[in-house]
Order: sequence, then C-alpha cells, then structure tokens
Amino acid sequence: MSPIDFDIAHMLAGLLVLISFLELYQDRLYALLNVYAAHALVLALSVAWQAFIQDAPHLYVTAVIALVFKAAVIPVALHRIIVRLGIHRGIEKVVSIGMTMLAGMGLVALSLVVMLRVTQQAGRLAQEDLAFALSVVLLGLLMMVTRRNAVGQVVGFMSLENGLVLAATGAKGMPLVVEISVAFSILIAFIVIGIFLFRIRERFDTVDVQVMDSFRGEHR
Amino acid sequence: MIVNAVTAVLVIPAFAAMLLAALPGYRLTARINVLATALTLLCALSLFFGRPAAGAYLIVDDLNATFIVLTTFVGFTTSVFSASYIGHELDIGRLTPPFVRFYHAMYQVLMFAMNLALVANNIGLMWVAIEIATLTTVLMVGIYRTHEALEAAWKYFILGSVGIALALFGTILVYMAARPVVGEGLDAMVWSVLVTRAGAFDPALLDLAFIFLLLGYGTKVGLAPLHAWLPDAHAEGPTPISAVLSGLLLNVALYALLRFKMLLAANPGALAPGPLMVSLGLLSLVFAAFMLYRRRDIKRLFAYSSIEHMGIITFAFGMGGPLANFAGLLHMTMHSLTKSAIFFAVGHVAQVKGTQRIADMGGLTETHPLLGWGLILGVVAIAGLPPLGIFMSEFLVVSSTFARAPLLAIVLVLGLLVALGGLFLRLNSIAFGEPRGPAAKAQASYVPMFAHLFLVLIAGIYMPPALVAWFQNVAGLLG
Amino acid sequence: MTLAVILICAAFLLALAPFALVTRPVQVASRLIYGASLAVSVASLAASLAHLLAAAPAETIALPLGIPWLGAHFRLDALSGFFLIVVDLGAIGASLFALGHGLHETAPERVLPFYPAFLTGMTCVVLADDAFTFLLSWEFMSLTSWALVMAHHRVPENVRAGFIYLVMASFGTLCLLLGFGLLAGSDGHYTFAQMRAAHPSAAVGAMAMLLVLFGAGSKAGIVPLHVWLPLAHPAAPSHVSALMSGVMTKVAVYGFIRIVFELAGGPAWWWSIVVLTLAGVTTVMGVLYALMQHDLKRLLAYHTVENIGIVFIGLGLALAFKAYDMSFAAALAFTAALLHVLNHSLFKSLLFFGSGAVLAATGERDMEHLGGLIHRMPQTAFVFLVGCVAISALPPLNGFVSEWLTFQAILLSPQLPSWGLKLLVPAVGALLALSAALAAACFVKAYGVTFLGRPRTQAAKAAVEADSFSLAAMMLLAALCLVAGILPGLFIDAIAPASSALIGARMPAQSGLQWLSIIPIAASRSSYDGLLLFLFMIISGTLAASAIHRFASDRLRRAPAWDCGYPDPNPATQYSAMSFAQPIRRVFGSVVFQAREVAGMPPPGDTRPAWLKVELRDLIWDYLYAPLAATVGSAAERLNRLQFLTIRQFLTLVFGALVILLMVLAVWS
Amino acid sequence: MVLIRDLTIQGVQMLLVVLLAPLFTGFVRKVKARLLRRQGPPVIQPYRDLIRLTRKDVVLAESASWLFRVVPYLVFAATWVAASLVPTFRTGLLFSWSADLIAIIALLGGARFFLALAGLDVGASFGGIGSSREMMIASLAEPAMIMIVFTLALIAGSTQLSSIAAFMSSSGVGLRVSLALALVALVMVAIAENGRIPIDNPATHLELTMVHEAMVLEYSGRHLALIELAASLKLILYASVIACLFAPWGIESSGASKPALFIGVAAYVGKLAIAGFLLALFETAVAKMRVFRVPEFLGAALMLGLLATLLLFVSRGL
Repeated sequence: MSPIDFDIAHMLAGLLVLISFLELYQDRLYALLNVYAAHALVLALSVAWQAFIQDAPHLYVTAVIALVFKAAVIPVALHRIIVRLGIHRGIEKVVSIGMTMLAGMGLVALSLVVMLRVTQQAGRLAQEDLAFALSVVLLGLLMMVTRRNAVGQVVGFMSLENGLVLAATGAKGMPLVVEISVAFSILIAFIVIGIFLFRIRERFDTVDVQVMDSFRGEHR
Repeated sequence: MIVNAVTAVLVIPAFAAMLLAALPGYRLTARINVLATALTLLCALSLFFGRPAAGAYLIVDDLNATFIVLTTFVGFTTSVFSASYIGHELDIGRLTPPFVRFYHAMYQVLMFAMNLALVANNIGLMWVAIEIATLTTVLMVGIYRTHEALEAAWKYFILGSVGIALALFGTILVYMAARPVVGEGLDAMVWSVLVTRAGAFDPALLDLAFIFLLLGYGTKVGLAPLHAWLPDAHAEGPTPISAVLSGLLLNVALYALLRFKMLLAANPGALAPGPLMVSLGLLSLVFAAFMLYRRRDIKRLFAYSSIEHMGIITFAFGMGGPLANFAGLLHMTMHSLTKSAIFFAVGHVAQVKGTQRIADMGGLTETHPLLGWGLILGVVAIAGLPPLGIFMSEFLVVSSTFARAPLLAIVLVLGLLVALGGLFLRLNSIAFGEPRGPAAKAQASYVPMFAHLFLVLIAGIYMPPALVAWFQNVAGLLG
Repeated sequence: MTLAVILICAAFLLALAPFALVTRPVQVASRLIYGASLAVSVASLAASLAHLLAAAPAETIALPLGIPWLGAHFRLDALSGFFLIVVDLGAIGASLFALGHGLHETAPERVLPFYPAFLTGMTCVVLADDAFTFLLSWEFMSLTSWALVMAHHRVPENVRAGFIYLVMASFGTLCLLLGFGLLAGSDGHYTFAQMRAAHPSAAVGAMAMLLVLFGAGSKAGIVPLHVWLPLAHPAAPSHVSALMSGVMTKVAVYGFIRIVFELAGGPAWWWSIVVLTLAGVTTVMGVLYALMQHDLKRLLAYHTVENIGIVFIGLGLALAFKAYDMSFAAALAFTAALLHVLNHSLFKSLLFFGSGAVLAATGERDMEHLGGLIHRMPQTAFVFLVGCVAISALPPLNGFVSEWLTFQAILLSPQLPSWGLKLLVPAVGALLALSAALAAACFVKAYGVTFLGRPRTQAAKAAVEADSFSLAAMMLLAALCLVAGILPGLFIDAIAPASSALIGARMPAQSGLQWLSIIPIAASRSSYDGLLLFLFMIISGTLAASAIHRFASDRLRRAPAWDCGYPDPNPATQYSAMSFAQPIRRVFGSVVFQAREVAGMPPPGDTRPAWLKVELRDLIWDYLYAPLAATVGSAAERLNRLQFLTIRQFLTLVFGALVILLMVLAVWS
Repeated sequence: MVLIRDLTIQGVQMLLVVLLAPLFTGFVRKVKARLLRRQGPPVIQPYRDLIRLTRKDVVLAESASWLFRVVPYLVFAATWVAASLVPTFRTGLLFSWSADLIAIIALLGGARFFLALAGLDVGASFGGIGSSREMMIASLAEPAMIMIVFTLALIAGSTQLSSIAAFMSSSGVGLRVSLALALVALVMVAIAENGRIPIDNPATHLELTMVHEAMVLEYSGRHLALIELAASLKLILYASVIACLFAPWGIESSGASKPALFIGVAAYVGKLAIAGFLLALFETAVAKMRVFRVPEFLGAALMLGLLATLLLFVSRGL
C-alpha cells in the first residue's frame, strides 16, 4: 500500500469523526440532517476508496448504497416527515452542547487508547480505521443518549451504523459487508417508517410527557 | 443441495412461513403451524443419530444439537399451545384473521431464524439470523396494536438495534483478529475454523471484540442493565411469543455468546471472559430479584424472572469448569421448559381472568384448580425448589461456586432468596386468598404446560445417562 | 434389607399422593390416605425398630437418581434409625388421629395429596447419604409442608405465614447448601461417605458448622430464626401441625447432628459456646413468647421453640465435651438431647392433637373463647393433661427424664478446662431451670383456661367429645409418654448405638439395673427411677384416699362456688389467659416485650366500661426482620424506578455499560 | 432381712414426716404467738383442725370437675413422696436413689402444678389470682432452687441428698462463701415456696395479696384437710432439706445400730425445733411485701444461687 493511499483513507476516516462532532454540535433538525448527509457522503467516499485500494469491487455496492440511500433518500425522507408531522424544529438536548463535545472528546480518546493498544498486530490502516470507526460508533451512541428528540436519535443511530460500515470495510477481505449494509439500510428504513407510519413522534423521550408516560412500562 | 436434517430444520419453517402467509383461515393454519413445528422437531431429533459434516455456513456439533432439539421442542409445544390460545383471542376479537395469518407466518420465520442462528457456522450468518429473529419478534410484540404494545415493540426495536450494532462491531473485530492467522475471506468467519486457530489470535483484539459481543448479544439475552426491552416485550405481545422469547430466543443469544466465549477460552493470552459474565450475571440476578417485588403485571413478573435466570446461567458459564458448565446447560434447558410452561399457564390465566393485573386474579387455585396448581408447580420449579430440575442446577451452581469463590456464592444465594421471596409474594396473591375475577371454565389445552412440567420434574429426579453424557461432553467443550 | 423396606415404604407413601386426587368421595379418600399412611408407617417403624434394637450395622443403598454421576445414596445407621422411629411414631399418631379428625377438614383436597408426600420427605431426609439427596428431601419436606400450611388459604394470615415459612425454609436450605458446598470442596465430593473421609480443616469445619446452625436452626426454630414457626405450625391442619412441630423440627435437629457431629470434623471448643448461648436464649424466649399467647396452637408452637432450645442445650454440651475428648460426658449430653427429641415429639404431637380435637369440637383456637371443656370432653381433657404434665417436665412422665439428664450433663461442666464454658454452662442451666418453671406456668394457663373453669362462649358450651380415632391416637401417645417416663432405661439403651457411632462412647447400659432405674454416671452421684416414683405416688395416694374414705367422711354436696361470697355467674369474670399471664408479664415482659399496659378508668358516675389494653412488641421481629423486610422493600422501590425510564435513558444505561467496560479494558495491564 | 429392715426404716421415715408435719406447723404458730405476746393455740391445734375437716362434708362447687377432686390426693401423694425421700434421721433410705434433689424439686413442682390447676377449675376469680401468682413465684423460685442444687452438687459431686449430706458431714468441706450464699438463697426459696411472710401470709384470708389460700379457696372438708397436710409436709420437707444439707450432724448413715437411729431422730427433732423457732422469729420480724416485690426477692435468691455456683470456680481456683 502506498503512503498516499493510506493517507487518503486516513483522511476520510478522520473526516468522518469530525463530521460526527459536527452532528453533535447541531441544534436545528434541518441542519442536523444536512450534516448527516455529509457524513454519509464521506462514508461513501471512504468505502469507495477502500474498494479501490483493496481491489474489492463488491465494496462499490456498499458505497453506492451509502451514497444513494443514506446520503440522499433517508435525509430527504426524514425532512419530509418533519414537515408532515410538524415536528418541532429544534433539538432538545439533555446536556449542553459544550458538555456533549467534551464527552465526545473523551470518547474519542478512549477509543484511540483502546484501539491502538489492542490492534498492534493488525495493519496500520486497519488499526487507525478501527480507532476512527469506534470513535464514530461511540459518538453516535452519545448522540442517541443526549438527544431527546426522535429524529436526533435516528440520526445518531445512523451515524453509529456508518461507523460500523467503516469498520467492516476497513477489515480487509471481510465477506458479507454488502449484506450487512443492506441489512442496516433496511433497519433504518424500518425506523423511519416507524416514525412515519405509527406516528411515534417522540417516543424516545417525550415532549408531552404526561400523555406518553401512561404507555410506558407498567402503568404507574 | 442435498436435503439433510440440518437443511430440513431450516427449510421446513421457511417453507411453512410462505405457506402460512398465503393461506387464510384459522383452523387450518394453526394445524399447519403445529405440523411444521412437529416436523422440524423430528428432523432435529434425527440429529442425535447422524449429522452432516460441517460446511462453510452450517454446522451441527454437540453444543448446538442440544440447543436445536430444545428449540424445536419448545417451538412445537408452543405451537400447540398457541393453537388454543390464538383461537380464544380470535373469539374475543383481540385479533383479526389477517393478523392471525401474519402471526403464523411470523412464527415460522422466527423458528427459521432461531434455527439458522443455531446451526450457522459463520459468525456473520449467525448475526444476521439473530437480527432476523429480533425483527420478527418486534413485529409480533406489536401485533395487538395497543399503545402499550407499540411502545413495547418500539422500545424492543430500538434497544435491539443498538445491541445488534454492537454485536456486529464485535463480529468485525473477531474477523480482524482472525484475519492475520486464518487469512482473508470467508474462512476467517467460519466458526469451526476459528475455534481451532483461536490460540494464535491477537488476544487484545479478542478481548475488545468480546466486550462488544457481550453487550450486543447480552442485550438479547436480557442481562441487566441491557434488559430494558425484555419485560415490556414479554408483557405486551401474545403469550406464545412471550414463551418463545423467554424459553428460546434468550437461549439463542446466549448460545452466540457461548460460542465466542469458547474462542476466548481457547486463547491463552485473552482476558478470561469469566469475570465479565459472572459480574453481569450476578448483577442481572440481583437486580431482577428485587424487581419482582413491585410487579403488578403477571407477564412482566415472569419476564423479570427470566432476566434473573439468564443471570444465573450466565454466571454459571462465567464460572466455567465442568461442574458449573454442566449446571449452566442444565439450568438453561430446565429454564426453557419451565418458563415456557409458566407462560402457557399465564396465557390461560390472563384469558380466563380477562386481565394481566395481578391484583385482579386472586384465589386461582379455587376458581381454576388445575391451572392454579400448574402455575404453582411452575413457580415452584422456577424458584429452584425440589424435586424439579432447576433445583439440581442451582445446587450444582451454588455448591461448586462456594468452594471456589465464597463471596460470589453468597451474593448468588442472597439473590436467589430475594427472588424466591418476590415470586412467592406475587404468586400468593394470584393463586391463593379470596377468589377474584371471573370463574368461567378455561377453554385451553393444558397438555403442553403439564408436559413441560413433567419433563422438568423427571429431570429433577432422574436424568437419562445419555443426556448426561451429552451435557458433560458439551460442558467439557465450553472449557 | 431393612433400608430397602423403609425406602419402599417411603416410595409407597409418595405414590399415595395421586390417589388423593382421583378418589371420590372425599371421605373415602381421607380414610384411604390416612389408613394407608398408618399402615405404611407401622411397617416402617417395625423395620427401623428392628434395626435399632438389633444394633445392626449400617446399610447403604445407591439408586440411579439425583445427580447423575453420583446417584442417590441412602444409609440406615443407628442415628437415622432413631430419628426414623421419631418420624414414624409421629406419622402413626398423626395418621391415626387424622382418620377421625380428617373428616372435619374443610379443604381435604388441599391436604390429602401433600400429607403422605410430607411423610416421604421427612423419611428421606433422615435416610439421605449424600448432600443432594439430603437437600432435595429437605426442601421437599419444606415444600409439602408449605402446601399444607396453605391449605386454608382464604385466611390472609395463613398466606402470610406460608410466605414467611417458605422464605425462611429456603434461607435454611441455602445455608445448608453453602455448608455442603464447603464440605464437598471444589471437586464436588457430595456423598457423605466422601465427606466423612475428607477431614475438613478447622476453618472449613467451623464455617460449615455455623452455616448448618443457621440452616438447620432456622428449620428447627432457634431464636432468632424462629419467626416463621409460630405462624406456620398453627396455620396447618392440626395433625399436620403436630407433625411439623413434633417431627419436622426433629428432622432439622437430625440434620444438625448429622453434619456437625459427623461430617464437619472434630469440634472446636467455641462451637459449643455459640450453640449453648443460642440454645439458652431460645429456651427462655420460646417459653416467654408462649406465655404471652392466647391462641392455643400458637402457644404450642412457641413451646416447640423452647424445647428445641433444650435439645440444643444438650447438643451444645455434647459438642463441648467432645471438643475436650470427655467422651463419656459427651455421650450423656448427647443421649439427653436425643431422648428429649423423642419425648418432645411424643408430647407435642399429643398436645397438638388435643388442640385439634378442641378446634374440631368448638371451632376455636383462642383460649379466651374456651373453658370448661373438661366436662364436655373428659377423655380429651385427660390425655391433654398428660401431655401438659409431660411437657412441663414433671415426674414421672417423660419430659422430666430428658431434662433431668440434661441437668446431669450440665453438672459435669466444671470438669471442662475452658473457663468460658465453665461459667457459661451453669448460666445456661439457670436458663433451663427458668424455662422449665415457666413452661409449667404456661401449661397451667393453657390447660386451666381451655379445659377448666366455666365455658366462656356458646361454642365451648356446645363442644362434644372427639371421635374414637382421635382419642385412640392421643391415648397411644399419652401411654408412650408414660412408658418413656417410667422406663427411660430402655430408651437410653436404644440410643446408645447412635451415641457410640457419633461420640465414640455411650452411656452405661441401663436396662439391667435394679428396679429399672437410670444411673447416668454412678449410683452415688445421681440416679432416678421413674417407675418406682410412679408406683410410690400411686401407693401413697391410694393409701391416703382409702384411709380418709375408710375413717372419715366420704360425703359430698354440690353447691354454687363460694368465691369468697361474691360469686358471679358471668363466665367473663373468670381468670383469662391474659390475666393469668399478667404477673409473669410484669416480671419479664417489660424487658423482653416492652410490654405496656394502658388502662382507662372512667370517672365515677360514668357508665362506660373500664378498659385495659396490653401492648406487646416482638423485639426480634421489630429489630431484625422488619428492617430487613423494609430494606428489601425500599431497594425494590428504588430499583423499580428503572422500569419506568424512557428509551433514551435505557440507551444511556447500555452506553454507560459500554464505556465502563472499555475503560476497564483500557486500564487493564 | 436387710431389705425388710430397710423397708421398715423407710416406712418409719414416711410416717415420721407425716406425723411431725402438723406438729411443726403448730409449733411455729405457737412460737409466733408467744413472740407476739399472745397465748396462741395449742401446739396440737393443727391435728385437731385436720381431724375436724376430715369429718365434715365436702361442699363441691357446681362447676368443679373430676380433676378438682383428684388434685388433693395427687398433691398430697407427691409431697409425701418427696418428703419421705429426704434424709431426716438416716441417710441412704431404701428408695432414696429413686429420686435425687432435682427430682424432689420436680415432685414439688408437680404438686404445685396440680394445685394451680385446681385453682382454675371452679372458674371463680379468686382461684385464678392464686394460681397465676403461685406460678409466677414458682417460675423464679425453681431456678433459684436449681442453682442451689448446682452449687451443692458441684461441691459434693452428687445430686443425691444422701451423698451430699454425707459429704457435708465429712471434714473436707470447710467454710465456703458459696455455701453461705447457697444457704441464704435456699432459705429465701423455702420461705417463698411455703408461702411464708414476707411472700405470703398463711394466716390470712381474703386479702388481695394472698396466694396459696386463694388457690385452695373452694376446697372444703377432707380435700382441704389433705391440702393443709400437704402444705405442712412441704414446710417440714424444706426444714429437713436445710437441716440435712447444712446441719448434717447426728444423721445416722449406713450403719444400723439402734442407738444411732435414736440419736438421729432426736437430733432431727432438735433441728426442727431450732428451724421452727428461727422461722417464727423471722416472720415476726419482717412485714409482708407487695406481691410485685416478690420477683425482686426471688430474683435476689436466683442471683445468689448463680453467684454461689460461679464463686465456686473462684474459690476452687485459689
């Protein structure tokens, strides 16, 4: 592998982490969706680049899925849902953005420490890829738990999943990557449909607590 | 493809699912459902006598043969139970015919997915199968379309998805660990290859992978604090599904964990998976034990009891060693049989009383003696009282633990005691006291329930040597 | 062969259970079950008596049941033979009693299936020779008796009693399980034969002893683990109460003896301090609790606590002597304990039968609603009186013999080298004497208020004598009480093989002695002859009676009671159970129960009645169990909030678990 | 031959105690009266009372049961048996080995048990008062007594009265603190057990503080006579026990010479006289206490008994 290949891969993966941070930073839904689209775009690029340098043509399929489905269809669909259902445009947060960012930094540090320690045998590419992927996963989770808003959480889950795809493509020669990304796309579609169809607007954490609480768990 | 027993346990449910999706009517479909599960069970039983060699995708070895037989057996009895249960649901109009069709199809898909997860030799395939199983059950949990059911299904879906994502990450990491040793490509995901070469893997990477797998599949197993979906999903779905969830799906997820634990056990440098499993197991046990006390919904009560028992099983496997592993396997089997029997009973109870609220169902032994005593017997079994099978496994777990780690055993014992208290506190207000609620006769088949309990009873007193040898062999495999 | 016979008997009993469900009508089922139980128990008793009296060597049988690679081991030796006799005697009495009494049962379908199974459980505990079989039978015994306690489940108290019972029973089982876990070691040597051969280290032995003390003690009813006992025993049907109090607690004692004296290795001297302290407290607390009761069956149940304390005093002494290799004294103490086991099982069953007969005749357990039954139920009253005398440890009945032997063992304590024991044992002796005297007071109360005086309610006035089966059972036991009281030598000799096996020594042979008296150590030291005393009393009483009737007036007039000239026809003016206990409550109750009496006396001219309220607190419950229950409750309440989190918060839990595990991995070296 | 002789001696002992008992009671009453500067009834008045009572009809309460009629005989028999086993003028009585000191206490306990039952039998309120107080007193007196037995048994190595007496008359005893404490405790117990002042007043009736008299309130005629006789027997029994334990001088031991027997009887009568005098003196000197002070009194006896036992180890240690 030539250094330039490596550098590009590295740069793309790093960019993904950076965009994850950007997502954390957003406080408007539309902006968040846009940033997510960028996230998926970078992922598609990264996967494509991996397909290129690993000489693994099936990865292009994954890249295409990422590009079409995640970078375009889903954000648009979510956009429409927001409009149709009249969801509040702001993002309610549990902790302030600053704190979230700090926590995010901590998570990135944690994932770097963990990954760099454990993957010494793997190639450098895989090593750093994995470190970034883990960061993205953790940041996605962080987003899910710090956003009260359903759409925010869906975006969190999607970026988490992007991290997984990044890891899967980084793992050289891994079979089933395409299948996995298809499976996840279906999963996400389900979530979006769930939000749309069942009008589960704010079930992650409700705005109108009193109404929704009565359906949660055992009746109090 | 040569049709052998292994493919049969996959093909039959898959085919039945398609058939059931297409067929209308209730009586016929319910019978087909039973027939399909019976056939699957027969095929699974034939695995005891001869099994095909492991392929790149499918494998049957001593470990999963046990699981397959257990799964197909409970699947069969549950389908029998489901026939009478769903009939009643149709009668009272809680379910409409289209939904019944959907339900039957999904039931077979679920059986297919679980069997696939069990026979999969490829860790990626296993992951996919478990995901299918999860999604199927999500749909089944939400089948009643009530607010509560949707809420439960949604919660299950979200938490399950996150779990599935974490498990996938772990799977990728295992592949990464295997790749330098086994080489790129499919082989690095084939379990039978992995386990023979695991000694050479990078231990640190395996450790990390195991953490993700533990959390990912642990979510499915229902270990605290990843359990949140479990009680609601059990409570709001149709009871046959609760029985299958508790009796089978949790086992399947645990089975996946065990497979990976074996990888770690085969690697001398890796972190011992024991302590992690032991602590999560104990945490689940103690947590669920306390949660039993404030339950007001009968199905949630037993859902928490499932968490508790999954904790015990995880604990036993975490302790390791032939005795504890044997106990864990035995406990798992006994728990599947008992818990599904309890859910059968609970299903009928909820139907005759028209509610799931414990407060509204007093004096069950007075109004419905057979049902009431069946439920009591089930609770007695699940609380680990003799002469039923769980007593034996708890005996082995506790006594073998106390000699090795006294403090853990004491926590374990306290957890068991608290759980027993919680279960019987609730049972008392269900089965005893002044009768409350309707006393109409139940239109139900008690055969599956008592068949399970009978098996559990027999196992508590006498276990056939062949089965024991089998278990011992598997316990040895688990390390 | 004997063992096989007994096991077949046990299996037969178990097989009876399903017949209870299918046989109709219920009367037939009742006769069938109890009759068959009676017959089987007689057979089993004959077998075990034959084994014990012939001093036959131990027999073992291994069946391919239980833990597969281990099998179920059974063993019949002197100790288990002795306890089998206790179990079978109790079973015979209870079955015979139930042949008549069982027809009064309101919920026979909840009693009949479990009754024979309960007997099987007790038999199997005594015979078990490996840890698994032992615990299985032990917990099976608990479970079946729990079901029997729940027979009258519509009474909320009973449901609560059953709950507490089951939790305590499981606590005990789990303690025993841990104890066995220790003794079995990590290799899983679960058979008693392996444990006997293992010679555990001092620390393991001590831990096991403590665990067994908790485990068996909770079943036997040692204070402070006794709380379930006075709730559960009375809740069951009376013949079952008799079995639970008279026999099941003895099976628990058996468990303690078997494990501590045989499997846990040589005792350390301080074991006996623990046992003796608990036993002394148990004895006195048991009887004080009993004195405060006015529920007849509960009073009897508390007396079981007291008597278990006496048994454990004997066992504690035996441990002390054994620790210092004073095997002769140990044999004396051990024999005293075992004899008391037998005696208590006899008279406690008898008393519970009596209370059952009263319950059947009047529907009342509350003594304050009874009275004057001696007129309506003279035969029951007579046999109940025998039981009362026996349990109050009065000569010439059997209760006195075992307490006397215990005193003799206590008197050997100065020879113990340990100063702690030297000083403790006399104090325990004082407690024992105190409890004996209080027991007498308590049974004067129980008998006097229930059977004597005038009927306090219509129910008591309308009572009828018990049926002949019940009476036969009670008379059988009363006769046995007398026989064991006047011919104790025979019983002591029967215990000797058990004592030789476990202590390594036995009391000198008694049956050959002049006049059948018993001499524990030496004739100059102490001796007792119940037979002679009995004859002596009969002769002198007859002498006095005949002399008076011969030489003086034998005329008799009936007249209203004098009562110092203030007779009141209202039976409520009689002394009640509460008022009888008042002096003792004043003396002991203020400390032990924080008893408070609140009296309200209306001013002169006010026609309202005066009132007196007595408040008693159960300190053990208040300071031990209530906080425990509150802790569990509050923990449950706090944790229960986790049921009502939002999905996001649940996700936070998952996330937190992930981060923590990752951090652990990061710092892992 | 020896058996017949022993039987005779045992018979003499039985007759002796039963004959002396009323006399002893009468003697105490007389001394008390004299100490109070009253003339007092003649010493043989108790005999007259008993004879008169036996001639009278029994008036039985309507609610009384068969137990009520049996109890006097039982009480008398138990007390008599107990009293005939205490060495008075001779140790090693024929049947003395059939019951040791503990058994004697238990026999008395049995007598009290039945008497208390009889108190409850009629169903009148006074009987209940008596029974309940009697059992309360007994519940403290009996353990105290047992502790005294412990002390003596530990010193003498026996609970057999004969052996203890023999040991006490031997030279090996010496003066011991424990023995002194035990003596004091024993006297206190004896006072309580016999219902003497300050615990109970045997001469009163119809007083809220009465114990024994309240129990036997419904008895009349021959029944009452037996009970009264049993009470006297109990008193003389305690006097004899104290005498043979703490003043074992003059008791004939195993030898059977007739002069020794006569010396024994004479010594016994002398000891009884002294005991009776001391009792009367004590009773005139103190006042009756409230019933709820009794536990304190007996609690003190119990403590003394326990202390005596424990001090034994100390004095042995020296």
